[in-house]
Amino acid sequence: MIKLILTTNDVLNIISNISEVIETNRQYLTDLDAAIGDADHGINLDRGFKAVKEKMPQFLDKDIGAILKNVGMVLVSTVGGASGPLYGTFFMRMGNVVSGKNTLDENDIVAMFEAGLSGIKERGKAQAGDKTMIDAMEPALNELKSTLSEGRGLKEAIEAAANDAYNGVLMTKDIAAKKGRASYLGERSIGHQDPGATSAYLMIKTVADYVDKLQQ
Amino acid sequence: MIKLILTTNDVLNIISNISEVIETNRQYLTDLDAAIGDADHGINLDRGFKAVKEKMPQFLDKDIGAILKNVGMVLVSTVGGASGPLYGTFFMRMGNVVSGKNTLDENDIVAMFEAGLSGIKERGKAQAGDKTMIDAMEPALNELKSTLSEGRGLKEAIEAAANDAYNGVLMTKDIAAKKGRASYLGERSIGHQDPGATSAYLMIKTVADYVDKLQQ
Amino acid sequence: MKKLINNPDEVVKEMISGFLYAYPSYLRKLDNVDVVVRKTSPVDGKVGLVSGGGSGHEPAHAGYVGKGMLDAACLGAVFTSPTPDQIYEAIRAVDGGKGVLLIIKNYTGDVMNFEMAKEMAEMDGIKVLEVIVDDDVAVENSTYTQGRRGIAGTIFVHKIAGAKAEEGAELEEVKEVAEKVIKNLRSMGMAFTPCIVPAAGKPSFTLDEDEIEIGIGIHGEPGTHREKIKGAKEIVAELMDKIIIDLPFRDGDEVALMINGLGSTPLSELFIANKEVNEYLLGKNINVYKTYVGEYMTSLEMSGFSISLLKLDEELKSLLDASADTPAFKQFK
Amino acid sequence: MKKLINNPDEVVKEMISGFLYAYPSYLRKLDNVDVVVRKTSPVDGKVGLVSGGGSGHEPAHAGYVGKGMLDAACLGAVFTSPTPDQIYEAIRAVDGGKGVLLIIKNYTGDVMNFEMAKEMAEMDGIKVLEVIVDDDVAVENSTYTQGRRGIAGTIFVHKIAGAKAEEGAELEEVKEVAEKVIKNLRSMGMAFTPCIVPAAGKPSFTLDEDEIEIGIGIHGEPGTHREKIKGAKEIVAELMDKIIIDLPFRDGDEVALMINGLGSTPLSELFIANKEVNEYLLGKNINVYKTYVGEYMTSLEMSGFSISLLKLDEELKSLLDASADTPAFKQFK
Ligand SMILES: Nc1ncnc2c1ncn2[C@@H]1O[C@H](COP(=O)(O)OP(=O)(O)O)[C@@H](O)[C@H]1O
Ligand SMILES: Nc1ncnc2c1ncn2[C@@H]1O[C@H](COP(=O)(O)OP(=O)(O)O)[C@@H](O)[C@H]1O
Ligand SMILES: [Mg+2]
Ligand SMILES: [Mg+2]
Ligand SMILES: [Mg+2]
Ligand SMILES: [Mg+2]
Repeated sequence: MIKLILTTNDVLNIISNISEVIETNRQYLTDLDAAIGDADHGINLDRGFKAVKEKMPQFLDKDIGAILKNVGMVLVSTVGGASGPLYGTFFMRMGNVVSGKNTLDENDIVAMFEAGLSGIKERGKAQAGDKTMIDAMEPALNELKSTLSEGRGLKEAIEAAANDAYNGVLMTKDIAAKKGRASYLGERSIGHQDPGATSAYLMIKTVADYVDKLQQ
Repeated sequence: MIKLILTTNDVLNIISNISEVIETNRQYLTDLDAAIGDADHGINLDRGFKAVKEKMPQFLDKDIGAILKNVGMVLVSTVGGASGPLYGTFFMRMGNVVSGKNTLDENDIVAMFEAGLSGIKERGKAQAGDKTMIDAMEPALNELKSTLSEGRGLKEAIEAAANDAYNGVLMTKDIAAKKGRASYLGERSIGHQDPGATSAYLMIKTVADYVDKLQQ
Repeated sequence: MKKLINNPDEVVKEMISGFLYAYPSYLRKLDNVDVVVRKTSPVDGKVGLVSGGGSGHEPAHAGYVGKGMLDAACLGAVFTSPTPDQIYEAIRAVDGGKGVLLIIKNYTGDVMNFEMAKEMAEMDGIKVLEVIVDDDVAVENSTYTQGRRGIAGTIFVHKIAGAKAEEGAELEEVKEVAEKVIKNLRSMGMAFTPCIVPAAGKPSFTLDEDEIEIGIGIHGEPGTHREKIKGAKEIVAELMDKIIIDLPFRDGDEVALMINGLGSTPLSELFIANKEVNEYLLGKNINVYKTYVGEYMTSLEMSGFSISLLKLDEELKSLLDASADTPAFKQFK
Repeated sequence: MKKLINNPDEVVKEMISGFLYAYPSYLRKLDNVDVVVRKTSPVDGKVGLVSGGGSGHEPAHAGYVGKGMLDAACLGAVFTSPTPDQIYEAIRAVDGGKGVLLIIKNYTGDVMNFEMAKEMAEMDGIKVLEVIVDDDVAVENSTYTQGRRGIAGTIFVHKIAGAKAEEGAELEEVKEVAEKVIKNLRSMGMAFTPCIVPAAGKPSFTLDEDEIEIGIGIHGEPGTHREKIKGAKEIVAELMDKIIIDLPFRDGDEVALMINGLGSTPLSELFIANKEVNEYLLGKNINVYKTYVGEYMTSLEMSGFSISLLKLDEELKSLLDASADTPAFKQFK
């Protein structure tokens, strides 16, 4: 099995795909936020990724680290709310880890994801089980690592990660929020799916779908 | 045919009956006002006649002139809006004409009605055809006078007056308002019945019903 | 009907009570009548200013009683003119020896009730003059009708006549400047949704989800016509076209501008309207000297707004700039 | 959705434009970011006060930029915290050499965005401190959650910290008095109807014709529970019971009171609520020193209100009494 490698071009494509997925799910994410938050999560992310898309031409000649850092900065300065600094930090931290690189291998991807997630945890002081985006990301990261360590390759690993992210999303329905706006609802937040976990899953799934279509 | 005469007691009964009729028609008059005014005519009059009823015990030992003046003053100080000063003036002027009397004959009644109506016209500067309470009152007064002049007695005369008041009310549907709040609507007021004409008719009809039941 | 009330019939009484609790240093209520006057009334050697109208237009008019504006406000039932006895007591309470000016909005009921009170006060030897505000251009003026309505522009009359009276002017002078304001004042409004008079318990009219009412009055009276909903720019242009042409306001004029919310329209939307009005006026080279955006004369929870434009000269500018300190209108010089 | 707007996506931009047209003598906007600052910023030798939050709460916070209150307000998208770059520019624009205090409402997003900006400004060598307002007693405080929300009581922080800064106090002193306010401040709200975020185009929740939401936030976030509609007296008692017991406010305390309308609730109804609050407090022998009734921190066109109570001491009283002159908060000393 040939090891899969992501190029700068792949990264740009994935970001562009994520923009589209967010646009498509703008209303869905907003509706989820209406139930337990303030009805803006889809609107916020869509505003951010639209700005990212607009700035994309300026990133074309940059390395992957710089691209991701720029994406993070655009998100930070356009999304606002809770998800802005969180996703912004996520992308900036990922960029930091792969600074100067023009290709990403398995190890890079794990390291990036790990750094991004710690960034989110530091910034938001939340942990798994608080009914946040972390509930999609942490199981995904764990699954990514264990699948890769079994030598099953990036394609399968990211697909497995996306599956576990999805399970994490479903799990957020069963728990009460401890962080973010939904926490004000206390027990009343139970039964509702977390919008941030959902958007995190959608992004991971977008990566999986892209990788799945790559020639090996 | 014995000439019918109204006593102080009759006047008190009639006022009390009017209070009841207004209460019963509070919503109806308000709904009429909603269409071309500000949805308060029934509420206004009901507030006023409730106050009259409350003050009634203080009028019991007074003459008819004083009773009617007092009713007018209570209406002026409780109804507000356009109809307050108008109906208030109407009752006060009627009271003036029969000052000191304890019975009313045909001539008194015509004179009272005439004085009351001129009071309304002076105060409101409106005339027949402007789509106001005058459109019920003026035909009623004319009919009262002509029926009496034919010697057909008070009972029949007041009944005929009430009929003509009713026709006047129906006629208000066909014309545009030139006075009062409905005049802001211009042509759009056509098709709607004037609330003030309606309440004027209801009062005249109440007098007719009362007189009709009197022993002759 | 979802309202923050106890009893529809007690709304005015309880509102006044809450109003007095809020502003004890500004106001007091007269005994037995729904009239609020300045704490220090009558003010010696100052012309007294009395206004009022139906309730449901808060903060008008009680919110404008205080230094630099009114001396008394008479509160009628919701959307119903106050009664002559109330107004008469108000006149007596604020006459500081220089006479009293009544500021009346042009509604049949208001005019009749104020004029009856005026006659009563004159019998007591009090000098009383009146001005009648009729700023609403929605309604065609005609000698055959009641004439135009008085709406939110009335606040400019309170402000400017109030400043003049505060300077110690004579009754005739105060009346004169009030009339100058009225002559140079034009307004027009529109609504997205109706309001509910508490005692009625239901809306006085209905509008479809995509309908708006142009030329609405401040009592839920229907306006001049209905149309399909459109953008803020188009709505503003429709109102402004009628306002501008009426005076007319001309190239080079200086104006005071009021964007008045009728109740439910968020302040953010009033600011959007203000942007559109300013751009419209820029296009006509009419210069906005001072702007007021907010809820100055409401219609309970009606959604909608009105625009008022007052053409200024040097006298009106300096009186408009004078300081004022009332519960609902505060301005530093 | 019936709104006085042109385009749901341009609401904030156009609102700011209309806001600037209205108050050119008070404010200016920073280039490229949605931040308004005092016309004269930075004020030399004065601690700079920066606040902000999502839009849709007008007049908060831009309406409070001016003498005696804020130096800058950062405007986020509707109901969405402003971003770090905005806040960073605000800090830079108002630092008059004595440092800057950030007044943040306790929402995850606001706290994170403001703190990122603080870190950026500190790298420039600007002294920045922050206070976090969490006056809403509806939400149980717990170390496991985000903690309480910041709602309308925040205006008291602006007012009192603003007065302290205006006196020339040092950054630490301004922060200290702001924290004293926060420690003595409690609020709670309720809603009759939801609001509609323009970009969403539909209400964020629904309530039946006879249902109310108790403990609502200012972003359409659901509250603590729903119940059948009841009278003003009962609603006030429910909110006050939670507010009073929390600090607790006691027999003999002096308080400042704010009755804040969330958008559609008429001023007349807010005064009825004020009557009920005053009678409630009289019963507990708690003395109202100063009252504010109006729309201070709204939720677009939501119908409902909140009550805020601030326990006062001599220092807070004198700072609360200080004069202030901003577009939305004017007070003579
Ligand atoms: N402290 C936190 N840590 C991680 N994620 C968080 C935190 N707070 C909120 N979130 C995530 O952010 C999402 C809400 O984002 P968004 O609606 O854009 O912001 P806001 O709540 O400010 O309106 C939540 O669904 C949750 O997943
Ligand atoms: N100038 C007038 N002369 C005679 N009647 C009038 C005049 N103006 C109004 N009215 C009558 O008053 C009625 C409205 O009364 P009401 O609703 O109580 O007062 P308002 O119009 O002040 O709300 C109208 O239907 C009309 O019949
Ligand atoms: Mg949200
Ligand atoms: Mg009426
Ligand atoms: Mg009326
Ligand atoms: Mg938000």
